[in-house]
Amino acid sequence: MKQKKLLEVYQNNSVKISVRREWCKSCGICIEFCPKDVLVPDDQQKPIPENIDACIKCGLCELRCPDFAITVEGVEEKDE
Amino acid sequence: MKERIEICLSGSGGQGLILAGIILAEAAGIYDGKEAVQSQSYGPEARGGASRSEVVISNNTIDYPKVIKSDILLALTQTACDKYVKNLNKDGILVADSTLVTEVPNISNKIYLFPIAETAQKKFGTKLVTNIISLGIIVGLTEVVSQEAIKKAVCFRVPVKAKEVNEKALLLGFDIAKDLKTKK
Amino acid sequence: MKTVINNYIREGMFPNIWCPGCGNGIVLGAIIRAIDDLNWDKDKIVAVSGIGCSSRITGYVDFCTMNTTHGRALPFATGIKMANPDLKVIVVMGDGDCSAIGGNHFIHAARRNIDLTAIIINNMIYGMTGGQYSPLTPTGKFGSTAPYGNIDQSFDLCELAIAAGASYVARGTVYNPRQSTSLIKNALDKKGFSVVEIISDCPVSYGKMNKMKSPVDMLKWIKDITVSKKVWEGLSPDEKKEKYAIGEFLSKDRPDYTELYEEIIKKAQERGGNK
Amino acid sequence: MNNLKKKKNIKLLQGNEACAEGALLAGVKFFAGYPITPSSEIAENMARKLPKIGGKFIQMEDEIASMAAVIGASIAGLKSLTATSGPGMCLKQENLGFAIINEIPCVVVNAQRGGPSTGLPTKPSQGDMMQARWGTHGDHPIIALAPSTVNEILTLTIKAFNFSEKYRTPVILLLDEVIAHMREKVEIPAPENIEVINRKKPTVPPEEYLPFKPDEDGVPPMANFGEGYRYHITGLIHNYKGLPTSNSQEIDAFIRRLHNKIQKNIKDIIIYEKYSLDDAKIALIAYGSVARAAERTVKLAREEGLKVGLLKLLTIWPFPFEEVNRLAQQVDLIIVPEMNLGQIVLEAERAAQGKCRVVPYGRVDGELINPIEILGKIWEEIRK
Repeated sequence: MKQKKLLEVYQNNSVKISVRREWCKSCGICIEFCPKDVLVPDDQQKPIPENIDACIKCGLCELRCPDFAITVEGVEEKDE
Repeated sequence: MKERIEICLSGSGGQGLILAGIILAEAAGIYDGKEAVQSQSYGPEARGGASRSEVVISNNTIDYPKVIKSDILLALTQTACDKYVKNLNKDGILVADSTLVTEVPNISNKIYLFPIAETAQKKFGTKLVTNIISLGIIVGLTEVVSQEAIKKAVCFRVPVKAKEVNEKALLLGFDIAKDLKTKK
Repeated sequence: MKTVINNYIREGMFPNIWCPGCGNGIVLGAIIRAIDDLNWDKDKIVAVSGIGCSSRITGYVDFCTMNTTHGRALPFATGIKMANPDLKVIVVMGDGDCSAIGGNHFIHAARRNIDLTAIIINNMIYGMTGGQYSPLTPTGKFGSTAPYGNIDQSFDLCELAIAAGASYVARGTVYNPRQSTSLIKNALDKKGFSVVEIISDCPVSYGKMNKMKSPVDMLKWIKDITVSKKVWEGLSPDEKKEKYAIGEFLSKDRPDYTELYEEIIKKAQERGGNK
Repeated sequence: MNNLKKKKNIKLLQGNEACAEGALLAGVKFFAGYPITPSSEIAENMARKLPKIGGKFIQMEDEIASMAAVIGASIAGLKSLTATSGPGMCLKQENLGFAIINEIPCVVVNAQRGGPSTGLPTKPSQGDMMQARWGTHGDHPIIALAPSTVNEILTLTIKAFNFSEKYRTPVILLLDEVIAHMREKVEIPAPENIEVINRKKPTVPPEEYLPFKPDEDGVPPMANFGEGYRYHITGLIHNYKGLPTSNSQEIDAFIRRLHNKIQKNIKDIIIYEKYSLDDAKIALIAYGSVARAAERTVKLAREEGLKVGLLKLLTIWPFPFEEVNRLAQQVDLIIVPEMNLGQIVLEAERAAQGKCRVVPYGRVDGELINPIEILGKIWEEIRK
């Protein structure tokens, strides 16, 4: 398996999701509460946006991350 | 006059003895230009408990600030008189309220008795000036501070509204002292 | 990866010391986003905390920050605010910190209505010391010092703040970060004593002892026990016992203490003299 | 004799009033307190006078909060004062420690009354001398001053502020009920004749500022909150940046520096007065109101042909170890009268290093020790 970087960036045409792996503590909150099941855990229980195309850019993963370890760029403000 | 004079003003809380002490110390220290220290001993209650105000007046720096042996003792209650008369100097004087102190101690000192509180009530309609009349008597008898100085000190310390009555009370004290002296 | 957060934190201090999934970090994020929304000058912001996990927040933000003694953050903050009313003073406390050892300071800060914003991270437990029950631990729940269940009745901190005289009172949760951010923003913007209680999770102490081992379990539980103010009002007394209302409970205008003291200064100076 | 005109700067001041006056002269701008006998007059004076000069007074909900508010106000840039008595002093201890570890200038007055506990609210004591030194936990230095006249209360209050600002440390001013409540003639010095020291500010730009990095004198420059220097303050042991550290080297250096910044400057900090000590064979060591009794005892003893002198301590902590040691080499006997059953005498004994006999004379009945009884103690010791 490929060694992951401290900062992993995943991108498609409309969204860029960054995971700061050195700060992530694998709590699982972002994965569990993603409304579109975009994120899945890797072998260290850190998030990988496997279904990035499903991302609606709600930003909840970023807002709920206790460690400032995940960001979603290009997010529009929307109510929960 | 002695280099150091120790005065003990005693009675109960609420009789204005602490204020009297302050005025006396101010007269000596501020207006007569001597050294003066005023201190007090009081209980936790604001009114009614035993109260003692001490003033030490000296021409020189005052080391020990409290009364060791009083030269002048004012007693406005029997309890205070009984308690503090033991500490009166052999050649010291006792000024006591004759209606409040009924059992006059059997001592060889000069004793001056006068119904101070009663007179205050009769002449001014209030016992509040008992302390100032007492000061007048003490100063009239002993010249421990100048009459001019005590007048100024009284006027400085009492509230503006009460200035006149207190001044009168002080002068009355001077007169009482004159009478008491001639009677002796 | 550069977000608004990075403009306000001391990056060298990260990753933070909190356990995985701890709500403190979520609240920290909400506070920072609220401040950023208000566009405040960082040099004029002071953050004060007491003792406990939550109090570590002050170490992570790039303001003038102060991690004080247990329960005493509010009086320290009171001194700062009195000395320099131009400073924006934010006080972050934990539930034990604020409502037990600091309970007296809390009601008096509210009574004075001094212009401070108190943010209470309520994880219903003393986390740092190992899970002892706090005045905000619900009755019947377990703690390391409540091994047979907690018999204490817990405070409703928001009602307490309202009764004591605060100007702004609200409750949010870490499950609802967007709402919490906006409540904190309103509180910061309010003159007078403002209080925001954020219900948070402590999976390691509270969760473990109360059958919610993971942060995810805890956040689900928080979602279950909280209802909007409106829904809450329609609940029966028995139903209310199991739930927490969230939202804004009070927002009123009343002169703050530092303004009133300016009046004192005016009065004193008009009177003149040195007596 | 005077022309009976009242000089404006000569006043009959109560000890507590003089403390307030001294604080104002030193530049106090903030007071937080909680009512307690026999110190309340300091708060009352501050409540009246601070707003007149644009300063702030606040009556807090308790003593703990008062100490906290004072520290907060000092960090925000105001010279700050609190005043209390024994029970309140107990409550202030934890936050006093916070001020020490964060090197926050402030002045704490303890008008001592009888204890322990509620003790004797209206009566004097000197029972908190060791509390001043060791009351708050941990290994820390402290400066504590003890005036014995109303005039000294004024001057030492100014000193207390100056020391606190100069050395970035809380300073304790130890009064006792006698001098706190006593009224005495005081000549209030003109402001231009008073030395007022203000805390050292950083000279570097904010990005280079290390809030706890000391200058050569051991004292770090202090930026007030709100002045553009953003930094962290914590009760945890911290590094130069002010951030918590668990590095044992940093910890050791930090605690030693706290001690050293005081120890290095004891020549400046230690103040005492000598009375008739030149030829003395017996020395009294006294402080506070008791020093005045001792001063009189010296005169009485001299009249009786006894070579007695007095070392009056104005600085209690740090203790004038060297001065007492020198004195012990000169005299045969040191008597330490104090209104407790032996606190400063222990320190005197330690300083004497066995070079002369050191004996206590204590009184704990709520009355000031008088000169006659000290004289009696001298004779008792001579006849032994």
